[in-house]
Formats: sequence, C-alpha cells, structure tokens
Amino acid sequence: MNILYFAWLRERLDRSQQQVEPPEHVKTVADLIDWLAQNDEAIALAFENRKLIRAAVNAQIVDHDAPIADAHTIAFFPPMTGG
Amino acid sequence: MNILYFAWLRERLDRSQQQVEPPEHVKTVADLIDWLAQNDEAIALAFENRKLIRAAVNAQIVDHDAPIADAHTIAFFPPMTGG
Amino acid sequence: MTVRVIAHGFDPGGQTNLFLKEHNSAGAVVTFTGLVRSSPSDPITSLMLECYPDLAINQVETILAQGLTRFELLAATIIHRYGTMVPGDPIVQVMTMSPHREAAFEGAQFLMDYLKTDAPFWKKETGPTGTKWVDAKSADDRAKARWK
Amino acid sequence: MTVRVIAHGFDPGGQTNLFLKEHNSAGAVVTFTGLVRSSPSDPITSLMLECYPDLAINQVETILAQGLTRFELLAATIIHRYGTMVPGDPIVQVMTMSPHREAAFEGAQFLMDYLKTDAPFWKKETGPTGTKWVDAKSADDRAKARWK
Repeated sequence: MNILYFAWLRERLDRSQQQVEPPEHVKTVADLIDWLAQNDEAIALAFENRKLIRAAVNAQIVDHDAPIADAHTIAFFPPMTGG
Repeated sequence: MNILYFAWLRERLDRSQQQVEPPEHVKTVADLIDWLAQNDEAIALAFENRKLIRAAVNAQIVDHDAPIADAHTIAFFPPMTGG
Repeated sequence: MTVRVIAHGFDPGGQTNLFLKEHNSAGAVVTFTGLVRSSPSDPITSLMLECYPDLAINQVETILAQGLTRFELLAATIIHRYGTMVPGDPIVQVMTMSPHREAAFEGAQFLMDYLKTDAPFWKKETGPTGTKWVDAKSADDRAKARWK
Repeated sequence: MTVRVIAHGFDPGGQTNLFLKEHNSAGAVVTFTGLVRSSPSDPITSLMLECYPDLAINQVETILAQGLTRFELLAATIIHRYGTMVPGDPIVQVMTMSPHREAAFEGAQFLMDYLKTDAPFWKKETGPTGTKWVDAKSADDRAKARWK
C-alpha cells in the first residue's frame, strides 16, 4: 500500500510518500503507526504525539481504530488549517 | 413648509407634495396631521390609522410628538420595505 | 465607508472586486446581494422601488456608522437601487471586510436587518393578478430586534 | 452545487456573477471571500497552502451536501485554492443562494466553519522572521461545534 504524508509530517520525514507491505497482524491505522514507528526512528519521533495525527484511508478520513484491510492509500497529516 | 408623501399615501392622496402654512398652535407632527385632516377629507381617510404613518422632519425620522418649529420639509410615509 | 443610493443598475461582482481592493490585509470579506425575487407561489413581472433619497442617504449612513462601530470592520459599503426592476435584478448589496470572518458575517447581517426596516424604500410589485404595495414584515422587525 | 479545488487564482467578483446567473428567483445571495492576510502584528510575505486533492474533493463535497440539506439553499458553490500566494490573494470563496437572507447567511457561515476544520489544507506562512506552519485554532473548533 501507498502511504502519503502532508505538511510538517512530510517535512520532518523528508518524504511525501512511501510504499509498504505490512504483515498480517497490522489490522488498523493504529497498528500501522506502531509498525512503522518500530522500523523507522524518524516516524517514531514525528508520530510521538498521536493526538496530532489525522488519518485517511482511500481518501476518506478515519479514526485510528479503523481497519486497513482494503486500503490502497493511507494518508497521515496534522490538524487541517484550510479556509 | 413643504409636505412630501410616499408610497400608498402618495397614491391615495394623488399628490407627492404640497405647500402649507399651518397656524401658530400647530406645534408637533401630530398637531400637523390633525390640522391637515380637518381641512382635507382625503388626508383624514388616508391618515386614519396613525400607527401606520411614519414621519420625517428635514430628512430626519421623528416621532409624532416631535416639534415642527424649524421644519422646512416634512415627509409622511408608511412602514419601510427596503433591502 | 461608502453609501450609494442609485436609480440605475449595478454590477454585483464588479462592486465586490472594487471593494476587495480597499484593504489587502483584511482576511474576510462578506458580500450580500439582494435580488428581485419571483417565485411560482408569488410570481411577479416587475418591482417598483420608491425612495426618498434625502432621507435614504441619512438613514443608510447612520446604519453603516452603527455597523462599523459595533463590529470589527475595516470597511463596509452599502449600495441600494431604486426605480423599476425585473426578477433577477440586484436591488441591494452590502459588503463588509474584517480580519475575522465572524465579524464580517455579523456586520453584514446587522446592516441588512437594519436596511429592511429603517431605510426609506417602498416596494410595489406587479404580477399576473395586478399591482400591490408590499407590506412591512414582522419577521423583519424581529430580525432587527435581536441586535438590541 | 459546485466544488472546485484549484491550484491557480480565481476572480472573486466574476465567480459571484456566474453564481448569480444560476437562479434568478433566489432573492438572497451571500458570498464569503477569504484572502491571504498580512497584518502589522503578524506580517507575512507569502503563504503556501498544501492540499491533498483527492481527500479535499471528498471532504468539500460532503460539507457542501450537509449545508444544502440543513439550510434552505437553492444553490451553493465552494472554491478553494492551494499553492503559493501573496497577501490579498483570494484563497477560498463560498457562495449560497436562498429565498431568505437568514438561510443564505447561515449556510455560508456553516460551510466556512466546516471548511476551516475539515478540509485537508495546511497553511505555511513566510514572513520577515522565517517560515512556519500555522497551528489549527481552537476558535475554529468552537465555531464548528455550535452547529452540532
């Protein structure tokens, strides 16, 4: 699946996207963050305060307990400041 | 002094203005309406429901108890429906 | 602040663009445009708006000054047309500009609520069944009363 | 109803005029225009607005559908720009049309309050002291909460 990063998350990770193949036991957005953080110190630091992290699965905003079984694209970003 | 009429008052009186010289004892807008009504049956009828009559003295909206000593122009009109 | 009481039509978007040029640090601009309305339940073919211009200028300037004092507005403009119009024609436009969107919205609502009851214009509608003067609406008095 | 998420500038007044043509029986049209703001206390030279376009289209369409259902709107349009802008440039425009001015005003306020918190755009400001990401405002969360 493809992971997208936006705003200061993108800048701190120095990447706007990456391809990952998480193992079977990674079932939710929260599981995915844990798994990514275990394998990447930059992600562990940038995602430290989970309350600041919003997520979207296939371009739909979801909570961190949402399943990712059918996900082809998962996006992570800070609180939105549009308008 | 010059008296102006607007909207359905103007239509019912069939005039948009008239010149009058009220006597000394006519001191307020209400006095003026009474005096006009005494001398003109069309005005007596059109002004019958005084609550529907708004007034302005020298292009400033006033209550019916306002003095008319310094008036050069007095306007009468129904409730406004602008905007 | 600008007040225009005019006997001819105006270009709503053109007026908004002129207004936007007044301050480029504003952040929030609200434009209200009132159009001549015709509906299936109350169809009209034309609207005549009578005006007492001398009083209109005084009243609209007073309303605008109150709005500018009461809300955090950097600028505000009121344009009010009179004369004979057809459905879809713009009658009135109110524009407000503020650093904050709440002030811009509330300022524009305040100005419209006061214009409805305090500006010396009178509407006369012509439709398929004839011509009639529009009655003042108690809803407009209530809308104004909430700002007391 | 129209949603446009665009990477280039737009003409605020021209958009209002296009919108006005949609229904000539509307009566009341409200346009909100949000501009890049620079103030003496918080001067900026440019604003970069990052966007996630696929999500933005979904979110803005959802917000617009909610507004149309909740208020008596005949039409509504949202235009949101992203990319790099300078002070005075229009960022966002919301337009609502209704037979009644209260519905047009409230509908536009509702749409703006939701856009501020629910549309995937992120602001990065550049000023004399450097570049920084704009924090989400708790005032925007409160503004949205009043519609619950």
